[in-house]
Amino acid sequence: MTLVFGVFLLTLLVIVAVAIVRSTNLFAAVMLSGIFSLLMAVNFFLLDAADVALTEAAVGAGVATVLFLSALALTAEHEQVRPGGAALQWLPLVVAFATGGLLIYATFQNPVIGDPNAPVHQHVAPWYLENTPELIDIPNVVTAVLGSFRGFDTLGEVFVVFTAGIGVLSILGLRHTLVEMTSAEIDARQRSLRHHLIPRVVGRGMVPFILLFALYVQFHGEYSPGGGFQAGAIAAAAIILYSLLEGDDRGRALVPEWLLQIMVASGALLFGGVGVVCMLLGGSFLDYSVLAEVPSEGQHLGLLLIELGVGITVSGVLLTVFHAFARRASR
Amino acid sequence: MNLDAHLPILQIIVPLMTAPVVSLLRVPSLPWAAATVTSGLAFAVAVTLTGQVLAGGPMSYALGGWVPPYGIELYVDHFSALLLLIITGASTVALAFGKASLDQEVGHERAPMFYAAWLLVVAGLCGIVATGDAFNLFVFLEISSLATYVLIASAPDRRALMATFRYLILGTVGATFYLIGVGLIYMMTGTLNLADMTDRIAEVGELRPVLVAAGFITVGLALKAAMFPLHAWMPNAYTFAPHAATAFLAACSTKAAIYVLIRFDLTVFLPHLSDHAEQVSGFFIPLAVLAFLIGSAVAVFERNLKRMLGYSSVAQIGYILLGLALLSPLALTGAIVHLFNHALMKSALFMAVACLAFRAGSVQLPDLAGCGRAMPLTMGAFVLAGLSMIGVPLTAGFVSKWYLILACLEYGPLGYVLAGGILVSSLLAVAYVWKVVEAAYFQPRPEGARELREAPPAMLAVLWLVALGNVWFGIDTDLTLGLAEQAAATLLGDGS
Amino acid sequence: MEFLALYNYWVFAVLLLIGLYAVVAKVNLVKRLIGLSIFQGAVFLLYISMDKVEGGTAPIFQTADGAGVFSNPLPQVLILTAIVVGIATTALGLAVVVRIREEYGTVEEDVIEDMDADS
Amino acid sequence: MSPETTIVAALVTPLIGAVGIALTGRLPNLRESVTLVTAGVLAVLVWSLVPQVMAGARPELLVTTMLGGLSIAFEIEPLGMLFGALAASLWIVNSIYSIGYMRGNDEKHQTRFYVCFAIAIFAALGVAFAGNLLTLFVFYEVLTISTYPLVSHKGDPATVRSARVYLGILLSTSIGLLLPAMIWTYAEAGTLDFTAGGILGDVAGPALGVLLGLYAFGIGKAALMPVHRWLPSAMVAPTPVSALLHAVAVVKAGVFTVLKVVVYVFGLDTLTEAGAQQWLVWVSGGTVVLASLIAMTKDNLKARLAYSTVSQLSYIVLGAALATASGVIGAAMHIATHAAGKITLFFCAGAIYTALHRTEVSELRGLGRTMPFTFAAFTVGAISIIGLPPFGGAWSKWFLTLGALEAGELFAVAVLMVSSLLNIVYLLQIPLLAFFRAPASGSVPEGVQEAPLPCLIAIGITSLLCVVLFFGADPLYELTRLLPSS
Repeated sequence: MTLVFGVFLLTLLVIVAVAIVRSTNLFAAVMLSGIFSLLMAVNFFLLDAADVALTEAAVGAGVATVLFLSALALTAEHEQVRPGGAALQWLPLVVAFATGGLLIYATFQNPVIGDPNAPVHQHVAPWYLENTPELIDIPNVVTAVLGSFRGFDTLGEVFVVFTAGIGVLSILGLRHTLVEMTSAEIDARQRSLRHHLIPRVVGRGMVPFILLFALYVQFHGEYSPGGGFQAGAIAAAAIILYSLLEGDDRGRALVPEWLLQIMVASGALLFGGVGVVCMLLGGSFLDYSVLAEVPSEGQHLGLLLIELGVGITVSGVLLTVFHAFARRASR
Repeated sequence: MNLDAHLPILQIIVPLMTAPVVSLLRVPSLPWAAATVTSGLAFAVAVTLTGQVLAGGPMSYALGGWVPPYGIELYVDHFSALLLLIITGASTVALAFGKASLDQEVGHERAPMFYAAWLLVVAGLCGIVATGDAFNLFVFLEISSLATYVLIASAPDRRALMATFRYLILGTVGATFYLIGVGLIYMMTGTLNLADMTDRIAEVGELRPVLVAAGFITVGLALKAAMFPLHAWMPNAYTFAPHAATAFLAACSTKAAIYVLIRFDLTVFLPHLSDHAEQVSGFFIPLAVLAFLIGSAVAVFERNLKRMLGYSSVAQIGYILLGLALLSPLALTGAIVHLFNHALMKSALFMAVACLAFRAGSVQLPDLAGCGRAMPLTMGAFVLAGLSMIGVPLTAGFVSKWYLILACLEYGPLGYVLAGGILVSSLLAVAYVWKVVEAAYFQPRPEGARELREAPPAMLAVLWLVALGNVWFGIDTDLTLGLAEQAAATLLGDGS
Repeated sequence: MEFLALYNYWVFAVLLLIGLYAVVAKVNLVKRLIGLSIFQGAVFLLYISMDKVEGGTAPIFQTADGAGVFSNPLPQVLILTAIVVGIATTALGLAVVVRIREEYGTVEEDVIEDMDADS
Repeated sequence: MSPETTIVAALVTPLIGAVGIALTGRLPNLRESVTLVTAGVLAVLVWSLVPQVMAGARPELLVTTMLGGLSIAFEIEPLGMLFGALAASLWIVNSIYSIGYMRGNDEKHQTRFYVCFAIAIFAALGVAFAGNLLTLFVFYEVLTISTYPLVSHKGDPATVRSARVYLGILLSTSIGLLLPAMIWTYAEAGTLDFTAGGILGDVAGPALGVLLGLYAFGIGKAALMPVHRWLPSAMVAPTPVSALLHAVAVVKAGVFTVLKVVVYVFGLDTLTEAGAQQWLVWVSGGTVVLASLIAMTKDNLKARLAYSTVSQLSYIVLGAALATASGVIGAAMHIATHAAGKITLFFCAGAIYTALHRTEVSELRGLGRTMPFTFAAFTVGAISIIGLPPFGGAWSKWFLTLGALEAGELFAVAVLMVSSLLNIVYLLQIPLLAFFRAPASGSVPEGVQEAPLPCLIAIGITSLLCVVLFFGADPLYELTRLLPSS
């Protein structure tokens, strides 16, 4: 039954992807790609990857859609249609088919999906499953691998996010608007939602709960799907919602920009700092075991701190990026 | 805490963790100063690390205290040490050189972000080179790429934006191809550690996915390395980036990708895939030859100085790939030493161009006519580095070409043709360097052109340091050749 | 059933193909970025398809001793990172596109090329 | 001073001179003094080495060792001593002449001219003293590049075009042929040091022939046909530069390198045993005759002299290709004797241009009375080049012919004879026209009108040299005699 459902979902994915490429309405394409991400997330869930499913839903369907929509508001909602422009282009098609064909050629010797004897299930991964209870002592093996066994990857990931944050700030942060708008106009534009009573009341009521949920995801990542990244995204979503309802200026008043910039930097520094402290205490970089008397407690402490660092940087960057887009007036 | 044992990780985290701090500095010039000092510190780490590797052999570092392949491993041997020297060295000189030029182009408001991104590029490239884990490599590849996009987009010219976008698209496609390749190998071996991968590929029965993985990794990295014919993003990216950033990026950003390419092909695939040697040679030799012939030929007709040097880089990458493709110790030594020497000559050339642009406000050759008289020191350094690029004896460029040509002659009848190709390409290099020399020295300043004077002393000092480095490493080859020979021997150790 | 056991990988290849086509062939810069995210999404599918073990569950222990059959946690960790990298790239790309639109007044690549050729 | 110090001093002197000239550019008199003083010091330094070398010493200087046993090193052997002494001495004469010529013609960029000239002399000395092929190659290229500004001195488009031909041919032959030849040599022999008896003993005959070809055509400065095109192109240069190119440094560096390679890289015995040099005898012989024939058709005086040089250079290559003792001696002597003769001829051509602004042979009719001294000197130079006593050229032709007979190359003997006859026709024709033909009506100025004094002094010295080289040829012979036996 799951198999049939999986096949159905996957087929749907392909159909949606084709629709995205064919659509000339960019607004529709962005919406479809949100659906694409949601379908993808369901697929991941079926494949027993709960953490990934949660992240894909939050990032692909949530953050990415918001970003694309903000960008569309500043650019154009339609692809320019050229005479005969709908025709397929042959060279890219050949390249794409060659690539896809090569991969399909390879698949015939791939291990069958779900086969417990596949090499990936024989080497390295079983070690994680066997040793996590003893070495890290938390139920969520994904978090254990993410935070500790491959903590360095996650440090890198945080810095990727950090780079994107300062990058967007550097690219968009400088000249605020090309078209001068009066403060009244800006005010009007930004407070458009403020006069719609129902969304406002409902939305305002939701913001604290979303933040609470973010905290739960943040600190419960060791036991269930979730962690710093997802929590950061959710917390940012709460503030973004608040900004949309109350106006960007009030959003910025709630979390001022200087604070955002410090958050962006300090989260990454916190993560790295934990690693350096481990070094100072005589371990390797990111060897949390030395942080406490009992190694596994050290691991707990380390994971807690680095997840916090991830959460701070991620929410900081997402808000920075959102503000950077929102501040620019469309022409 | 025994600092020596931690050197591999310090190499990465020194620039990496300074970046957030730099992004918060709001005092003018302070971000620059902090970045320069940090970069210098990273260079010092690289030098110490190289000393240790030379004395005690390769170093391994288990992150988090988890033994590989379960944890991520850093692995620094002679080859990576050489690359670390290139990356941190190029960054340090470009920063020390570029203060005035970058102030002019990037401005103070953007400076904290810009210099933070610069340090992230350094950290990312160092990470790529130092890590022993295939996926960790991807993460650092992305850090360095994203930060590079920020550097390029900081230039004032609007065409920089389009160049950034193209680079971003192609760079991401390249990195994703790499990721697909790594995924396929992981599927067949269950490991991500490069050394472990080498061992376990030997036991894999079904080779198709591994073969396809080799293809994807090669193409993906070739994109990142701007290998002909996948170089489309590179000349414009170099042309429109801030001048001092070009001097840094041209020296080392493609080098890291080539490093990974060599490492993967020679240590992971070559020992266990039958016919892989023939495939590598058959695939790379024609592309390498086309690269240096076409790259040099296009450079001859290019009037934008920076784009001309960009196409010359396409050609130089061709030489390096040829050294890889011949698969002999001599050729590989030539290729690896050329990684270093090319960094030397290109950073000197781009710095000289930055000086010219700083005063003349243009990098178009007609606008620079007659600049030799007003800026003799700048042009002198340009000529010196140009000679190195041509491969004149006593310069660094000669050393690598010498090795490559000897390797070609050793290769047999086809090798003679290849050697001929290298010489033709060198002649073309003479032509395009000469074009600049003639415009600078033997043509009058155009009517109404901007009055020129010599670049600021701080810029000239660093420029000449690197230009003279071209001579130094053309004569004293102990360090570069020593590392390269050792690296080549290790890479081919159980290969051929 | 043997036939469907590789279905995920085929969908991965087809999605990759579609994404790559959009990235290479489209001239609208926003559309190319959307294509890029499909392209990257396909790779996520490749990795996550490997992690499945027949009869297993997500790798979160329900009992203290950690008994049970679990899917492979490693590809999941890798893809968590890859998703983040993907969104970071998209954000940066969109920022560049917004600036391009401000400078050139369009986000169609061929129009921009014409404008650059003139200048 | 120890020999090492002398070598260093000799190499550094022209460079210091160049800097001095650049610094004193604003004060022409001081600048010219610097040139002359530097040239004088240099000549003293170089000549001080001659007795030691003739006594059998081989002063050496290792500057630095690079990869794989390659090094930058100097070693002075008889041939290099000869070329070095020649270049250093003629620089003085040429400088004196330049002062008259450049001022007489109000040339621009005079400082650049003298600076580049000094650098060219530095490069020529480097070539002369080089202890291995790599060192020689480096200085060979420096010579090429430092003479480019001299050739393109005038700076108008036509001149720049010709100068590009000059540069293009010299650089492309050296990088495209000479460099691969070097690398091949290194791959075979494992060294590039000049060694008595050669270093290529183990190479098979046909390969040796091909390698010799790479060298012979790769050394473009030797102007072997068909890579001689640069030499006529370079005629756009001011006359002192032509003198530099044809007599002092450039072409001499070329034939010097050919000789050096034949003697110290291939080894005479290796070559003759393999018979690999046979084809070179034919090519160089052909060049001798062909270039002479072309020279006859040229009306432009400098072009005629240029083709004469192409022809004379191939004498030297021919001597090397004979690979016999007398052949090599003759070739080495011809470097000196041809230099003396040809520099005289060019000085005369320049003097005629400076005084009367005439460039074509046909315009010289009846000018013997206007410029008697100049045309007398021209006769001396011409006869020396033809190879008749009592001038130096006689000796070198004598030994070349002897060498051809030793080798049993009747073709070579014939070439030498025919070429001498052709020389008479196209060189002696000029003074004959000047002295014995009636001038075209109204075209000759009244009275004597010679070039400026410095020019005349220089011409006098070089004509005298032609005579000295005949009567005092003994040291020259003693020096060159050391070559084949070494």
